[in-house]
Amino acid sequence: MLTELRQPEAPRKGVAMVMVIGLVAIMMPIIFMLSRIGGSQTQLAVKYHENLVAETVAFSGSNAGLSRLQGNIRGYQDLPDETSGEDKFSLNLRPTGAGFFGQTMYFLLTRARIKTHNYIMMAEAEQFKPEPAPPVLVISRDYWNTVEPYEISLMADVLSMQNYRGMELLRLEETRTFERKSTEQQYKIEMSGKKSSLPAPLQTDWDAMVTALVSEKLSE
Amino acid sequence: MIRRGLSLTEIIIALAIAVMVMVPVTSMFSTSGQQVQKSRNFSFAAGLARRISQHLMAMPFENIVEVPLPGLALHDSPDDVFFNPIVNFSASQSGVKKITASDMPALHDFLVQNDFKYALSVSNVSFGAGDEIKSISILITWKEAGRNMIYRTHVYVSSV
Amino acid sequence: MKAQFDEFTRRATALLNEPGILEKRPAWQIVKAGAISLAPVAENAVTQLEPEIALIFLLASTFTGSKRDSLLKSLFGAAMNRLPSDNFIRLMSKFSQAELKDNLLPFVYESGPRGSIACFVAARLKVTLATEAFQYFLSARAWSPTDLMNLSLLVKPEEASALCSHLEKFVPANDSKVLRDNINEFRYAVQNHLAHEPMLPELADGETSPPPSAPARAGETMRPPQPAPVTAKPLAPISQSTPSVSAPIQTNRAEAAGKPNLSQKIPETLPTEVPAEKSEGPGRPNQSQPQSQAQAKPKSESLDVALHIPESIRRLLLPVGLTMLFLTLGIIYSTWYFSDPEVMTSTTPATAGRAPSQWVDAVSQRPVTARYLAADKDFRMGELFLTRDKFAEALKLFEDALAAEPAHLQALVRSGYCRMQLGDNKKAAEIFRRALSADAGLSSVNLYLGRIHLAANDNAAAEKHFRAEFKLSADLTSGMELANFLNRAGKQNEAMELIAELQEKHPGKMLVLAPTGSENKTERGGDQP
Amino acid sequence: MSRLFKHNRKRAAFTMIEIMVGATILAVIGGMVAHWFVMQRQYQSRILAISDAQQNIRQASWNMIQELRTARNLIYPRLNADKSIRSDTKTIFKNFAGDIVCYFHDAATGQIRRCLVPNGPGVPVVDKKPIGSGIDKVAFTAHDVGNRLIGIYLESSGTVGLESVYLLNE
Repeated sequence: MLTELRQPEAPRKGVAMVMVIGLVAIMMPIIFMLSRIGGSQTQLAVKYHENLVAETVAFSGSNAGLSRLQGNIRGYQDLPDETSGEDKFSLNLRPTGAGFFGQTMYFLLTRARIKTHNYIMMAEAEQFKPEPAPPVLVISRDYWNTVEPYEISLMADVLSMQNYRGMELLRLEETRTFERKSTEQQYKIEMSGKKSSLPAPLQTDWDAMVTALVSEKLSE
Repeated sequence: MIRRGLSLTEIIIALAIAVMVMVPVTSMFSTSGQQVQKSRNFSFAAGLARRISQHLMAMPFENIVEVPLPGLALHDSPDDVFFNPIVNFSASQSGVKKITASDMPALHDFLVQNDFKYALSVSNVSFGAGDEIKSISILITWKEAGRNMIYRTHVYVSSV
Repeated sequence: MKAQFDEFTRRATALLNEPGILEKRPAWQIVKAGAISLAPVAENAVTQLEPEIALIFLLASTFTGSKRDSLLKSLFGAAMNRLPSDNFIRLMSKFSQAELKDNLLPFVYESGPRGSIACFVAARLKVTLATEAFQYFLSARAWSPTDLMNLSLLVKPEEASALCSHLEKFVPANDSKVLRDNINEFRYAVQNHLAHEPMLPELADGETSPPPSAPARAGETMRPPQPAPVTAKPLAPISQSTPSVSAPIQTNRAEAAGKPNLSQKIPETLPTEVPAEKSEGPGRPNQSQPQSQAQAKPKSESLDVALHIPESIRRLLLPVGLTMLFLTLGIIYSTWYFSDPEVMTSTTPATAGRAPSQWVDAVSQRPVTARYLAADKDFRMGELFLTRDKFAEALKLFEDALAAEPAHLQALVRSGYCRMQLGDNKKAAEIFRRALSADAGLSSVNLYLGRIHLAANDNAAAEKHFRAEFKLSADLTSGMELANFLNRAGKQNEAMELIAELQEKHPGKMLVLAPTGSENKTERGGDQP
Repeated sequence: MSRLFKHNRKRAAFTMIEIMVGATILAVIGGMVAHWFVMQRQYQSRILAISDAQQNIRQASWNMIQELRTARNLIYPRLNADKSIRSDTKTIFKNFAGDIVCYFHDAATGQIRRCLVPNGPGVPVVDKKPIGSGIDKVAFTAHDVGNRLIGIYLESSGTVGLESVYLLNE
C-alpha cells in the first residue's frame, strides 16, 4: 500500500557494510590471537590438572594403603578401588617375604590413572605381627614414584629400586655405628665442628641442635 | 531484476553465527583461568586432606571423632588439632597465630572466598581385647564456580 | 454551497492528519459520504480545491468516465508544475495503474520541469510501460540523465532485455546525435539496472516545492553532501499554484491527443525541443537536493503510523538494537556454554550451616550424594570386619550400605564376596553378575565367578571368567589362577605357555603350576598369615 | 554515457553519514572489545601468577614430603616448654639413612635449600639446586610431643599451601 512508496534502505545497508568490514577487521586478528594464546594455555592447564589429580590420587592411595597396614588390615589383600566413578586408583599389596624379626615385608603399589596420565607409587613396608594381638608396628622403608606407564609388576624394575635403597640401608648402618661407637663428648665435638661450614641461617641455632642430637645419640 | 547486495537481516544472521563461533574461542582465556583455579583449589584440598591424615596418625586414638557434614571451616574457628593454631614463631603460647583476618590475612581470604571446610566420617570397629580400628574418610569441601566440590581420602588408624 | 465545500475541506484535512490506511481512517466514511453528496455540483468547484483535497474528493466520489479523467488530468497537470508533496504522491498511488497511465504519463512528454517531475512521480508510483512506448518518449524531448534514470524505472524488469534489443534496432535509424545519445544512455541504464530508486529531478529554485520527507530522499544521499542553501524555500503554499491550473491542462490535452502520431514527427520535433533543455541549464547548477535534508523536519503530515520518532533515528535503531541484542545474546550464550551441566542445587549460602545434598567429586567429576556418603560409612565398617574374616557381620553392614544407596558398587561386590565365603554361592554368583552388568570392568569379580563355577564343575563358564579376569587385570595372580585352571582342565600345553609367558615377565619369582587337584594359593584373595 | 558512469561511481562509495554511524557503532563495540581484552590480559597475568605460585608450592612441598615421610626423627623445631606449637623458617631432621638434613628458607632469593650434614665425619653440603623456589614465606611447625609431626606452611604470591608430614620411621 502506502508503504510501498518508502524508498529502499540505502544508508542502512551502508551502515551494515561498514560494521561488517569493521567487525571483520577487528575481530579476525583478535580471534586469531586468542585461539593461539588461549588454546595452548588451556591445554597446558588441563594437562597440569590431570597430572596433579593423578599424582594426588596415587599419593592418597599410598597413604591409605600404608595406614591400612598400620591398622593391621591383613588377610584380605586385594584392596578396593577407593573412589567412585571411572577415574580411580588401585592398590596392590605384594608380600615380598619375612624379615629377621618375622615381620612381613610388602611392596605397596598404588596406581592412579586419569585419562592419559598414569601415576604409580611404590612403597616398601614392613609390618610387624601383632604380639600378642593388637599393636601393629609398620615401618615404611621408602616410597618412590613414577609417571611412566610401565608394568610395575616387572621384577627387574622393582629390583633396581631395591638396589638403590640398599645403598641407603648401608649408609644407615654406618651412621648408627658411628653414633654407637662415639662417646657423647666425641660426638658433640664432631657435630659442633661442622658449624663453621654450615650456611648462615643454620649456624645461629646449631649449638642447640647439637645438644638435642647428643641427648638422643644411640649408645651401645 | 536488479541484483541486490546482502540485506541487513542476512548480515545480522551472519554476525550472529560469527558470535556463536567466537564465544567459545574467546572464552578460552577464562577456561584456562578456571582450570588454573581448579588446580589450585584441588591441590590445596588434597594438601588439607593429607595434613589431616598425618595429624590423625599422631593423635590419641580416642580423640579421633566424627566431624559431620557440612563440616568445620578452617578459618575463624575454635581451636582444633588440625588447623588452629597454625603457626607460632614465639617461644610461648602467647605468640600462636590462628587463621583469622588479622593473623593470616592471605590464607584467611582464600579460605573465605572458597569456603573450604573439612569433615571426618569415622567408622569404628572394636574386635575386643583392645583390638580396635578406625576407618576415617577425610572429606574436604569447597565451592568453585557455584559448584560444591568434594575431595575424599581414607585412612585407617589402629589403637596402637 | 461554498460552506459545504469548506466543510468538506475541513473534514478532508482532518482525514489527512489521521494516521493509518486511508480507507480505514475514522473520517473516511464521512468524507466519502460528503463527496458523493457534493458530486453533482462539484465538477467546476473541484478545481478550486487544494490539490490534495481535490484528490481525496475524486477518490471518495463516484465520478466515472471522461469526467473523472479530465478532472484527474487537470489536477495532475497542475500538480506537476512543481514537485508535488509526499502526501499528494501517496494519494496518487490510490488510483489504478490504468488511470495513472492515461492521466499522468502524457506530462512525461513535456520538456521542461513538468516532464521531469512527471517522470519522477511516475517512477515513484511504479508505473510501468510497454516496451514499444519508450522510443516515443525518448524521441519526444531532450532528456537529462536524472530523467533517463527515472524513465528506466518505468521499464518492466522482465522486459528490460527485450527493450534494449528493440532500442538497438531503433538507434541506427536516427540521425540526431542527441537522440542517439539519449537512447544509448537509456539502454545502458536499463541493461545494467543502474537506477534503484527514483531520483529527484533537477529543477530551478523556484520550482522546488516541499520535497518528500527524509526516506524519499534517502536514495539521494550518495550525492556529495552540500550545505542547505540559505534560499531554501519553506512549504510552498499549494493553493497559490492552483489558479494557473486550467491553462496548462489544455496544452497537455492537445499533446496527449497527438500522441499516436508522434512516431512520425519525432525527428522534426527534436531540434526544437533541445533548446528547451538548454534553457533549463541555469537552474541546474543550484542543486536543490541537499535542501531536502534541511527541510525534512517540518514534514509531519505523513500518512505512516507512529512517525513521532525522526525517521533517521528510527532507521538507526534497528542495526544498533540488533547489535546490542546480539552482544547480549553472546554473553548469555557464553554464560550458558561454560556453566556446568552438573551444577546442582548449590545455592545454599556458605554460612547456612546446612550440608548440600550433593557435591561434585574433584577427582572423578561425578556427583557424590549425601546418601552415598552415608552408605560409604557402613561399607567401610564392613571392610574392617572383613579384615578379621567376620563375614556375617561384614555382610550385614554391606547390605545396610546397599539399602541406603543401591548404587554403591563396592558394597555390592563385597556382599557377594561375603556370601561366597559363607557358602551361599548361588546368591553370590547372582550378585556378581549384577555388579558386572553395572560395570564390566570391575576387578576380581570375574575371578570370584570363575571360582564359583569351578566349584560347581561348570568348567566352560569358569574358563570364560578366568580369562576375562586375566584380560582385565593382566597380573600375576589372575594369570596363575588361569594357568592352574587350564592345567586341571586338561589344557596342559596352553597352561605351560601361559606360565612361560608370566615367568618372563616376573623373573624374580619361581612360577610352578599347582599339582592337579590341589588349591592354588596365591597371595591375592588368599589367606595371609 | 560518461555522465552516467561518473554518476554511478559516486553512488558506489559510502556517504559521510554511513561511515560516521558505522564508525560510532564500531567504536562502541571496539571499546567494549578492547576493554574486555585488557581485562583478559590482566586476568591472564594474574592467572599465570597463580599458576606459577601453585607449581612452586607443589614442587617445594613434594620435594620435602618425599624425604620427610621416610625420615626418622625431627630435631628442630620442637614444641615450646609450655607445649605450645613452635614454628621456624628452617627444619632439621634425621633422614632414612640417619644423616642430618636441614631445610632452610632464604627470604632474599625466595628459595628453600637443603643442606646435608653427615652424621659422622664429613663436611656439610648444601644442594646445588634449591628444593623450592619462588616461595615468599615458610613456616615449619612442630605439632606433637613425639617429634614426628611437622606442619609446613608455604606462601607464594598470595597462594598458600598447607601440608603436614608424619614421620613414619623411628
